[in-house]
Amino acid sequence: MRGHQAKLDISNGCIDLSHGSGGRAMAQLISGLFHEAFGNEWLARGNDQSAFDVGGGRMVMTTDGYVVSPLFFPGGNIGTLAVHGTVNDIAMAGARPLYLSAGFIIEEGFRLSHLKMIAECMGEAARSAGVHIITGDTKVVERGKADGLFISTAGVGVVPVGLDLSAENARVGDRVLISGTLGDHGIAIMSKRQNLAFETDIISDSAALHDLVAKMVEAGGHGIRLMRDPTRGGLAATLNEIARQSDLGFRLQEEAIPVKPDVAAACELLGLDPLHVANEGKLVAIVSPEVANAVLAAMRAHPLGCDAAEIGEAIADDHHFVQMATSFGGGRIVDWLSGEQLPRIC
Amino acid sequence: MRGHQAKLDISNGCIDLSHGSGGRAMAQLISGLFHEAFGNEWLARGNDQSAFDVGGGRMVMTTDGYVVSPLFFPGGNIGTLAVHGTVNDIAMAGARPLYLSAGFIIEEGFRLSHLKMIAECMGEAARSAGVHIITGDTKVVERGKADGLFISTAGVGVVPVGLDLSAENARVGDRVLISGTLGDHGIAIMSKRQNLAFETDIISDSAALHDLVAKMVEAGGHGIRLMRDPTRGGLAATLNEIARQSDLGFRLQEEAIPVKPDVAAACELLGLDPLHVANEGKLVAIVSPEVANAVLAAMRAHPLGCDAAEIGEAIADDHHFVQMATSFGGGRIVDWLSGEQLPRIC
Amino acid sequence: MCLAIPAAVTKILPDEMAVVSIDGVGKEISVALIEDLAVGDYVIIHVGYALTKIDPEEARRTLDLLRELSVE
Amino acid sequence: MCLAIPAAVTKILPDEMAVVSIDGVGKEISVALIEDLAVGDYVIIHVGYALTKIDPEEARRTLDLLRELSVE
Amino acid sequence: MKYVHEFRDKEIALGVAKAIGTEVDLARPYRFMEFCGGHTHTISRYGLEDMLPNNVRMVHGPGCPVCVLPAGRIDMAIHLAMRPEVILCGYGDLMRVPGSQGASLLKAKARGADVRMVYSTIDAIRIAEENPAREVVFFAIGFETTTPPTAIMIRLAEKKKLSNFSVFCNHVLTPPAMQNILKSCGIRNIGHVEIDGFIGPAHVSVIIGTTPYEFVAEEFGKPIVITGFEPLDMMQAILMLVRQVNEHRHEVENQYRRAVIRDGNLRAKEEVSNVFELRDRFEWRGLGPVPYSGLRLKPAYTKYDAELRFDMGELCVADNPACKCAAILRGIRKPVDCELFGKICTPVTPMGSCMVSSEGACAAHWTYGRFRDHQQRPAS
Amino acid sequence: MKYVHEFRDKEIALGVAKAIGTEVDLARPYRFMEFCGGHTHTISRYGLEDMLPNNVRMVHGPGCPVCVLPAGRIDMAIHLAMRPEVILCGYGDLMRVPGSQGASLLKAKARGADVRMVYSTIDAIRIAEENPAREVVFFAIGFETTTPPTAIMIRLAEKKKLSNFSVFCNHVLTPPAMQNILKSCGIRNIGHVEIDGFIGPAHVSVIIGTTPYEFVAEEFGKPIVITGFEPLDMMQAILMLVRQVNEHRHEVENQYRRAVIRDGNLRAKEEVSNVFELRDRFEWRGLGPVPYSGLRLKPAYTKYDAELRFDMGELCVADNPACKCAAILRGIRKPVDCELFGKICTPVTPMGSCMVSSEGACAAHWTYGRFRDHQQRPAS
Ligand code: SF4
Ligand code: SF4
Ligand SMILES: [Mg+2]
Ligand SMILES: [Mg+2]
Ligand SMILES: [Mg+2]
Ligand SMILES: [Mg+2]
Ligand SMILES: [Mg+2]
Ligand SMILES: [Mg+2]
Ligand SMILES: [Mg+2]
Ligand SMILES: [Mg+2]
Ligand SMILES: [Mg+2]
Ligand SMILES: [Mg+2]
Repeated sequence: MRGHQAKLDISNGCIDLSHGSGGRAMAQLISGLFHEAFGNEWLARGNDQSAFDVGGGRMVMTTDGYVVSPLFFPGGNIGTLAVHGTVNDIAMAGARPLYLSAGFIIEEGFRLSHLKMIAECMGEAARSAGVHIITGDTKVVERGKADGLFISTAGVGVVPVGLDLSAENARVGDRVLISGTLGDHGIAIMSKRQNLAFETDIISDSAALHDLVAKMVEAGGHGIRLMRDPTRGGLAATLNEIARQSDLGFRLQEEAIPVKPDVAAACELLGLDPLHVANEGKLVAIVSPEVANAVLAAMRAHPLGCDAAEIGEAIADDHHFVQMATSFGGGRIVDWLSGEQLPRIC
Repeated sequence: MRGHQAKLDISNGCIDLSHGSGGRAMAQLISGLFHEAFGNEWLARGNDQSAFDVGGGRMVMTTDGYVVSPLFFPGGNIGTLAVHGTVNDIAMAGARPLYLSAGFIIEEGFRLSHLKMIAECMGEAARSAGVHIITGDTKVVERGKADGLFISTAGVGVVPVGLDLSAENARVGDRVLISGTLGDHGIAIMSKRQNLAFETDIISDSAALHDLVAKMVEAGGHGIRLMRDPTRGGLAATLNEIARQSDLGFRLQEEAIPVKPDVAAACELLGLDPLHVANEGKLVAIVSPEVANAVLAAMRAHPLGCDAAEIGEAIADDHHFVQMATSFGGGRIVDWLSGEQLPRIC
Repeated sequence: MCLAIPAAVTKILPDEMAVVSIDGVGKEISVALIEDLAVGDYVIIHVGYALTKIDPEEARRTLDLLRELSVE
Repeated sequence: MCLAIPAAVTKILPDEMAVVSIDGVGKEISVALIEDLAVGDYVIIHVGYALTKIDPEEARRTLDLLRELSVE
Repeated sequence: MKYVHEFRDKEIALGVAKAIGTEVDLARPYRFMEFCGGHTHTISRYGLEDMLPNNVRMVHGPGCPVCVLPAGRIDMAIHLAMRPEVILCGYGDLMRVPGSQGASLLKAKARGADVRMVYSTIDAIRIAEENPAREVVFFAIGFETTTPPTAIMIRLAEKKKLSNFSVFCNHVLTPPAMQNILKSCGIRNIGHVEIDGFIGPAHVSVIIGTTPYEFVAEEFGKPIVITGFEPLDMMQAILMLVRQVNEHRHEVENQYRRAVIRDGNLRAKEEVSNVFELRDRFEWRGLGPVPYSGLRLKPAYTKYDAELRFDMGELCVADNPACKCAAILRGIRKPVDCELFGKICTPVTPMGSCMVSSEGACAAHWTYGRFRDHQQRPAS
Repeated sequence: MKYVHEFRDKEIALGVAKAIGTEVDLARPYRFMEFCGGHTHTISRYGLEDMLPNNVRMVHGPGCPVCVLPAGRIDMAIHLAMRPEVILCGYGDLMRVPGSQGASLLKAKARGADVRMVYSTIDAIRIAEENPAREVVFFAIGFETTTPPTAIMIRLAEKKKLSNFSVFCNHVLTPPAMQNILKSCGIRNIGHVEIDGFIGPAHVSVIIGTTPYEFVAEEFGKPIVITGFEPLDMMQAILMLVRQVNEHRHEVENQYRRAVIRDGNLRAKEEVSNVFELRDRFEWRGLGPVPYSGLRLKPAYTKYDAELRFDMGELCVADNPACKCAAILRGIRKPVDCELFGKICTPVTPMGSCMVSSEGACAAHWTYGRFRDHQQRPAS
């Protein structure tokens, strides 16, 4: 802004309404904070959109809003989550993530130092995932009309030729693979909520899964029917959705489902089922029985899949139930979460 | 959801936290309200992302967050705005908009009937703009942590071969064209704010400009240097940005700038400058002098450009000033809005 | 100082209020500071209050004078 | 009813509070309902309160009995 | 988790299941009611039904403090929470419990009521301290297990001289409800279903001990085994009940010896009796009014009684007439016998008490067990 | 817009400009101070400087009620707004006025203060009615034009028996400030700049009439023309001043006859005198303390006086020593003479009073006129 503006006071400054009003303060915030954090040739051109070349073929697009509270949590923050989550939704199509957009809705009073930290983490997460944040938007709302910061990211990626992963593709007999332990993210978040606060070393599993996916596609090819990241609603919601969309059921083996002991303990404490708790760096893959072992081996060879496991299979079921043989020896179903996830007394 | 769930009570129901928890209530909201409103083959597949085929070449991506208050205003609502705004940011690259994503951040207590109305308007706006909302996201936050509803849309489009519109492309001598009257959107919004409330027939100009843009590109080809929609911060912000990015200045003729009499009157009442007020269905084009008349004629032949005007030209200016010859006979500059746009007493 | 603009009175309301119009933009204002107001009068409004009525005769005279000055 | 789980006492705090551990998950609870508590004791916790100490001897006996029943 | 995982051991479980299978008399039915929702939950969560002989049938009792809260009390809480000065604090379980006409605290919150979920009564005290200009009310629910923490909280509020704090008391007692079920259905016959024995409460008994159940054995001639909540506890208890039935005994036995002693927790009982006294009657969802089954604050503590402080009155709302809860929690009907089950009544939109908490008979069957209803039918 | 567009006519303007050009004596300078920020704004907004002969120079006076509010009063308002029970209402202009150390109401709002922008005093009354549990304070600023609406508001508050409403009064008077400027700089000489005549206030004069300015003509021997805010009004007034100077007259003339009469608005003056009384002195940003230049509530209305009600005390903050405002608004310096201008002092981050509102001399030059500073230099 060519010196016609006091510098952003990152250490003590706060967002106020002028940072969202289309004036000089907003331009300064965007160029002085976001462009610096995300720095790339597309943003530098300063257009309301960014252009890129594509080779043709099949692309995917996705979006997610991030409203996590607290904004900073063990293992990440809203910014890393906003990159990983959207990269993962692209990767779940077997696609290579290319470009992200990022929209910020900021409550007035938000500390610039926090915003900078979050933006820098996003930039770093994007760089390590090999994606570029090429376009964005900033809105500021009055105090009491947001919760500090919301981020929306959208992303596009390119699908390898011939691959078509989709929720209706599961077939009876397919195997259910999970890339690692369940519930780490949700429990890490809950441990920092004031009304629940408990002490734990659990950290969020937030991670970009595109490289793991690439290795799985390499190993399993067309034997991979679909992949999905079990985020909100956990594994239970993901499998119930797929069951409905593919018109079948699942039978899981509880013993095979990896859950860290401290996550299990925190779930007991709060009366929650780890199958309902959110993950941000895990995927479920439904694969044909023929490639199950090869895909599982590829997963276990990857740092983000070392705890991968085969946990069940698709069965014919007109009612789309996700059944589970309990580790105790009985049977049950794994249902959707009913309503919100609330700690229970009974 | 196969009858295992009470129907959404659209007329009396409210969003509560369970609608955002990844459980059955959320799935029902998405399939029963959003898919219905946006209805297309991509959403119907129910994946976390959507795939589409592209022919290769140059694409653009953009995003915007919509936090408008009030949510319903004369001439539109937050939903139509979220489609038009993002379509326009794509169109400003000269691109044909193809696909949108839509993310909703909803405050608990939001009326389902309002959500449905907004979603239906979005679907309708998308259909008339020839774009598809192919992927989305829904988050619900606690009361007091949002302002009813925020929408984020992202979009992708494809750029005609050889076209490269960008903010640094303006050259000295280029003409400044505006597609119509200024300030309609911002004044329509302000007229409905409780603390300002005034009576007026002014309606928002919210509209999708991609077709107008296509006609302009047809008429002006490579003579079109760049286009931009003067939204937040108005024409003043847009031209100041372009001046900085293209390293030149502008000289405008106040008399040539179209402003509706009632918009001008409302601006006088509130102590605002129409050049700072937001538009949602207007564009500024910087074009070479050779094509200016042809492009202007193409604009005027289009329903969304009937009030189009040439309002000035790019001049050499190391200070990047946007100067204006006032209709009174003097000269002034047109500066960025300083801080937020507030009605003044003096 | 003191941003104020002329507006035409379109309706007299109870409680010393009135509706004015500025080129079709309607606004409810207080007329507590004005006496003998009638629909059709022009007033100068400031922060939602009418400060005075505009004297149309004087306005015409000023304009006439301006035109005179300008052709001199 | 009454979700409650066993936890090991790791620290006694003032004001009838204590820290317990459940497989490494630490939680501050009230021990206002318990007498003679020592670090290392297991308690049953419910809504942030210890309800009772677990008798390790009885627990062992129950398990022994279960194993016995199961091999019969 | 010590004292947890040992009691979930599959090998031992299969062994005990085998023992039960060996010892049951195939010529007769064994119908055991677990009073506690915690036991209902364990049965469903671990799939115990799959491990029991066909002639051993578990009947789910009314033992969930959330489920038995009548709609009128929820309505009262919602009215209270809607007052602008009130912050209503309560356990997460309460959020979705239905009042009349589909109302719930979750929906009231969405419509503007300041409702806060707390994990512990200590959090409610903190909220009162942090909001001196507001009225903080704790929505107290629960059986004997959950009452002592409320008593401690009131003692704390007094110590801290909180003047903006009160309690909407809905604590209820287990033995009167058991007695009501047994009495209302004749001595040896509950409607059409005969109950052959009871699985007695686990954590309630931690507080009150085993003596309060002696009337079941003595007056009603039923065997009762106080039982822990882990699945092996239940398997063992079922075997113990099978043996009592086979041997024509009707005693109070204690399977949960690691946590329950005959007299319970004397200190907890004292804390409770210092603060609370019996109500003449209290309404239970599904059971109707049960004499001497609820608690209220003693006269010395009436300043903390939200019902008096806010002149809340009493709201009575009839249960949904189509709901079969009353029969289900007496063991006369099963969830699938209710025509609302799974159609308009699910855990998201519960119509009756049995669907309210995950411990209710209908909710447990819906959430964990309903696949069994379809196991006979072929997939289409 | 009737009474607006006619007074913005370019053709007439060019004619009047020509007349001024014809009538000025090229051998002497004409230095006219417009006291009012409204006039400063008109000059900049319409580019009048481009239309005047080079020897006619407009000197911008202190006449912006927002600009002259000292930093200490803003700090007082911020402290008040930070009290949790207070809702501070004020005109939008106030939001960015700097207190000490870069503080402003906009930033206080961002940090949690409940600050509401209102368009009219009537909105403040509404907010007080809607928030009976809060303390609503109206941050009153303005010259004689803006004071009557505050007086009416207080009358209304009394009528409505509002007990949660008060006013932080910062109303100031125009004539004492003009007198202060003239006196502090000697009779015919303000610092190094001689002022040859005054453009008198438009809307202030609507209320107070023309008589209060007679001292300028009489005591100080200066011509003064009461002038409307439209650009043609100003062109005409400048011509009238040129003529007075040429004819060695020093009279109070009234160009703005369509709205200003000799005695002003009697009713408005009565409303004001019913409610307000003079302060002994009041501090002006840029001018320092000016005797009898501010208003406070009369004893009968002290219950509405926020300064007493909240025991606000008095905060005094020194102006930025590098700021040249004091000299600028006496006409001694121009904005570009200040080394902070456009570097660290801009309308977004104003350092001194002249940059605060768009009517301040520095702000007007920054916002509308600064391109002229570079017109000589070639573009690089
Ligand atoms: S399914 Fe619902 S309505 Fe039917 S008995 Fe159970 S709780 Fe009552
Ligand atoms: S530029 Fe700023 S600091 Fe300098 S005189 Fe003007 S207001 Fe004061
Ligand atoms: Mg997504
Ligand atoms: Mg996602
Ligand atoms: Mg944008
Ligand atoms: Mg996903
Ligand atoms: Mg089928
Ligand atoms: Mg955009
Ligand atoms: Mg946009
Ligand atoms: Mg999503
Ligand atoms: Mg744009
Ligand atoms: Mg240059």
